[in-house]
Amino acid sequence: MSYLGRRLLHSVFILLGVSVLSFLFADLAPGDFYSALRADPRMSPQAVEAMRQRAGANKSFPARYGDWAVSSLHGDFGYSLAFNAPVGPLLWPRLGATLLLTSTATLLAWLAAVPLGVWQASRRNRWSGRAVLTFLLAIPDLLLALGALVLAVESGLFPLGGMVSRGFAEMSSAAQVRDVLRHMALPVSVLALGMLPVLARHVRAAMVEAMDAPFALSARANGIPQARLLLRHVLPAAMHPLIALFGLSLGTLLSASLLVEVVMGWPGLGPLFLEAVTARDFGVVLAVVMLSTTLLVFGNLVADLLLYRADPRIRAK
Amino acid sequence: MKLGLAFLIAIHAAVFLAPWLAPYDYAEQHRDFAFAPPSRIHIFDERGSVHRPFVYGVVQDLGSGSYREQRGAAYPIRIFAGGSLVGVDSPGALFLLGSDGFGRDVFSRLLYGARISLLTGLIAAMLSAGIGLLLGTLAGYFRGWVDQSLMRGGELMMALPWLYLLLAVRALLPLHVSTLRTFVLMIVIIGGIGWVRPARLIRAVVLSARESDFVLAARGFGASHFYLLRRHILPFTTGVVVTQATVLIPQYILAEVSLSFLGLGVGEPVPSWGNMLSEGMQYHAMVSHPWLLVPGFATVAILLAYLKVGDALTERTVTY
Amino acid sequence: MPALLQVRDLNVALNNSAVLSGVSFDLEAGSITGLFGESGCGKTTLAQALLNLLPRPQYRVEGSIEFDGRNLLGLSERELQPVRGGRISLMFQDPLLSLNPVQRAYTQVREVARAHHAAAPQLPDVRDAYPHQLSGGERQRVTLSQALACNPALVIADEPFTAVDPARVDELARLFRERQRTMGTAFLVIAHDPAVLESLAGTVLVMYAGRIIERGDPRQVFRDPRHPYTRGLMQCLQPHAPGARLYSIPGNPPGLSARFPGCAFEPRCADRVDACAAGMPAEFALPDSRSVRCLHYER
Amino acid sequence: MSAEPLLRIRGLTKTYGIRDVSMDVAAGATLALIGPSGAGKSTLARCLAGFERADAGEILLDRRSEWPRHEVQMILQQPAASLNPRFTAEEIIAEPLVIQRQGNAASRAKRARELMASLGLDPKAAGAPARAFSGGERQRLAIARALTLEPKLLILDESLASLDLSVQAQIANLLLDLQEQRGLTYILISHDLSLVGRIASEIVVMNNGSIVERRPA
Repeated sequence: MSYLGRRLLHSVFILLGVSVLSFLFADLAPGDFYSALRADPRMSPQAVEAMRQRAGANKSFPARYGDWAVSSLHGDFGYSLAFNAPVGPLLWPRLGATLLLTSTATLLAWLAAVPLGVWQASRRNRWSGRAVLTFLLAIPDLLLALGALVLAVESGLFPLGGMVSRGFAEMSSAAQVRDVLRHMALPVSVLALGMLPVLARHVRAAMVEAMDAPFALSARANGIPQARLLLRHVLPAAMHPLIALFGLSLGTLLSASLLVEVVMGWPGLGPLFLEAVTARDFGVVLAVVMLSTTLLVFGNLVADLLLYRADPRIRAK
Repeated sequence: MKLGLAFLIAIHAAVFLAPWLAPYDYAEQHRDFAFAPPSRIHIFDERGSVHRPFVYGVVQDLGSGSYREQRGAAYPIRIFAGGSLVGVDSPGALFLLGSDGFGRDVFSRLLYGARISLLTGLIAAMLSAGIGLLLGTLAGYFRGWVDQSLMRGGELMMALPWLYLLLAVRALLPLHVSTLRTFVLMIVIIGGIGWVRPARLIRAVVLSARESDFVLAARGFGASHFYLLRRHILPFTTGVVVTQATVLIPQYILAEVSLSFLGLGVGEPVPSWGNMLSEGMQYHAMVSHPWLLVPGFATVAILLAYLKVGDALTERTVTY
Repeated sequence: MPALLQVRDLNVALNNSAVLSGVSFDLEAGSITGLFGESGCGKTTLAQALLNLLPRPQYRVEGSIEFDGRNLLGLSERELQPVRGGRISLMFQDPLLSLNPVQRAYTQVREVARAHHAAAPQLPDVRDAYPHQLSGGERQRVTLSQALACNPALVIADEPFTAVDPARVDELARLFRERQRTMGTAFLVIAHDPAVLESLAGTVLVMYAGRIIERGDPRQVFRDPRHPYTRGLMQCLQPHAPGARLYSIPGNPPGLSARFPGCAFEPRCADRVDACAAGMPAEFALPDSRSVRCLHYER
Repeated sequence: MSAEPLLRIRGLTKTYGIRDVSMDVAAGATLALIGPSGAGKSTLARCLAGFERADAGEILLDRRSEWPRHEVQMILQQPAASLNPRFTAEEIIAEPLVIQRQGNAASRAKRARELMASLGLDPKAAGAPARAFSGGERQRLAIARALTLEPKLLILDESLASLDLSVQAQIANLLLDLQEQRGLTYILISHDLSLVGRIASEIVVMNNGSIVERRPA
């Protein structure tokens, strides 16, 4: 139990560290949201200064960090200057949209990658489509997304951008589900295709390493049939790196889709973040960074938990 | 491996020679030739007789926006005309890979853009590997609190969502600065984020070399830290450093392309493969002007070559 | 009646360098045979080659291994599966490495029995333990019961006596003999210590540089060795007065890449003649069904 | 024993290693240290070779409590691991001279070749990398390297255990020869009693960090 307790404490420290660090960086950066306002001839310097006062920009660093931390714990994550609203409520619907996209894609990618990787490992030196996977690995998400857009335009089968069609509110719930699925099809495929080669390569590498271990040779010498050898003996022993990778997969659920969302017009965190970056709206930037860090830390924690379950040698320590 | 390496060397040489290879300057606009398709190179004229390679002049059909060749005006392709390897005389235009919305030559921009995209990857990867080498060696050799603090710091870095971070750090810095400063800034940001993995691997190598019997034996003869590092420990890290750099370069090229694609890299008119691609998206132009996607395919080819070389190196390092 | 296992002219090469050359021997049902040699002589490769376990294409394997009327080298993985662990089992040298670290030890015994539709033997003292939780002796008990689970006709044991304490050596040897007596199981035991083979085995094969250079009853082979190599080795083990120089064989055992058209021991041999380097000597039969691969015994 | 011993150990103690160890070793002796693993043999050896510092007690070499480090040398168990695989034979043997800044490149090379020849290695192989040598040859290289700085005491920590039987005897003979020629003193750690019986002049048995018995071989 102390192992898990330690990992949990460790995670909290990481989150604290990242939040202080990001806050500090934001603070040290030259210029802010107001620099653009000051340059605006329609705003008087006094008005800008008053806005700064109201937003608490003149308080000391610890005080501002404290305010922000308290607000974050309430779920508000501070105040967005560009959108003139608390950050939290701005984030939640977009968070849902991103998670819907990425969790579907991640699930599909894993479901395909594990059998594919195992199959490739079992083929070893014979042809197993490795070249195809390497090629797929070299195609960036960005290009896949652009390609998918071309496909959508040319075929007319898929809607271009967005998550729902107009008149969504009036549809029946079955039609609503169908509509969202139709909008999801392309971005999900692009994301899943982007993840698949990375995952499959890792599965294959982990399997090959476990297959080369002496115990695998010994199991073969004991006449364990090939399929059972792969799935019941080698795969569990290859779990260690795969679980860590799964943790990373969970952790990147918020950040993996940024480019795809921007290119394909998915109303997730990505476009919001980009908008905030260009507007220098640090409230939103900070909140998104913190959210995805939290998820990464959470993913690591889940991986630690799973490893603890899967590997008796860690339990023994 | 050899093929990939040869390809990479050829590309980098071509990029280095961009000013001489590119028919036009990256910023040179041909207002009459917006979105012109790749020029068709002919060796037969209408009457079927053979000439040295030439192109016809093109005119845009104002209704449909499409271009057609004017059979009357032929412009032979000149070698080493006007300071570049190939070109045609004005008012003819040679767009090997078509032109963009400002009538700029995509082929020339591709070559110049590669300078930004490829060099960012190369230099940033060297930066990461260098930081990794320094910190990994310190951590692995001196152990104790140095090791503890460096590895904890590394964990913190690993816990960051790197693309968001990249954008966030970029956002904190002024948006409109000179090309050179943006370039340096991108290298520092991209390279400064990715040192953790090389540092960890190098630390492991240093650690195992440090614990080896031959280091123990050298200590028995009174060897200094400097001697041990120089003769017995650092030589073992070269494999990991080179391999890691090779693995990082394509990731960093992609990072630069993504950053510029999102408008946070070098600004117009300086090309990078990323901002060239974003143009393709802006106008939903890919369907009618597919040549705007060329930087994307160039990225794929470069990444593929680096992946092949990286894979071969990784396998070699493991078997050693 | 033909022997249980007949190995004929087995040649194994790893990346084009010969690891085993011209290995031929018979194993009779219910016999205990010792395989004796120094490190790098090819003992472990031979053990794995017998079950057709060597990975291709790194290894090239030629010759024949007849078992149950079939050539094991000609069978597919699917056809080999019932033989491995069912009719012939192999105990690897290091029990910790040969057990799956993330599977309970007893599960791994049950897996072997299951693969061959046999009943799993009881192992009450290791029931829920994982391999790393067991002592070295317990781990070897696990791999031994894997090897015996399906009552095979032949057990190949690779260095079972290395890295176990002396009390366990006797216990293990007793166990082998008892199994041989009650179930008629044949054993091929690989070892580099002559003492244990002398008491255990009915026949011993002495290997040097991938070749069998001498064979016969271990009591005779070890007490009255005929091949110059075996003789030298036995002399190294003779008791000596303190401070006196020890007997030693000059030179070093050859590495994998060395090639010998003639006798592999010729470069180190004190009794060599010119003919030794010319061609690999044949095996010459001696009385008491002994044989030796050395030109000096040609008649 | 009337003559002053080469090595005098008094009350040497190290936590989790050895407890109150005292013994003398005469010059030119071969002392075997035997005992079960964890008995403290290796800890004692590492304290003598200067790789570890004892918590209490004193060690005197030639009546000095401080001595140049190279006067005590240790030969480790795995000859392959104790040689840097990227070094050539000559670099390996000359390394102590490089570290101690003795001589120039030519004189070091000459010394390395001389040592190779006197240890039964072909000086023509001086440019070959360590991995090109067999196990026995590597152990000769390791011994040659230890002899470069003319040590007084050589500690052999299971140095023969990993060698083949036929090669073990060669190295044992070589050690005996060197002892005669150079008056070396050996401390031999081994679990192979038949080997100990053949080359040691005295046997010290350790258990649980203490000396439990000392007898002539």
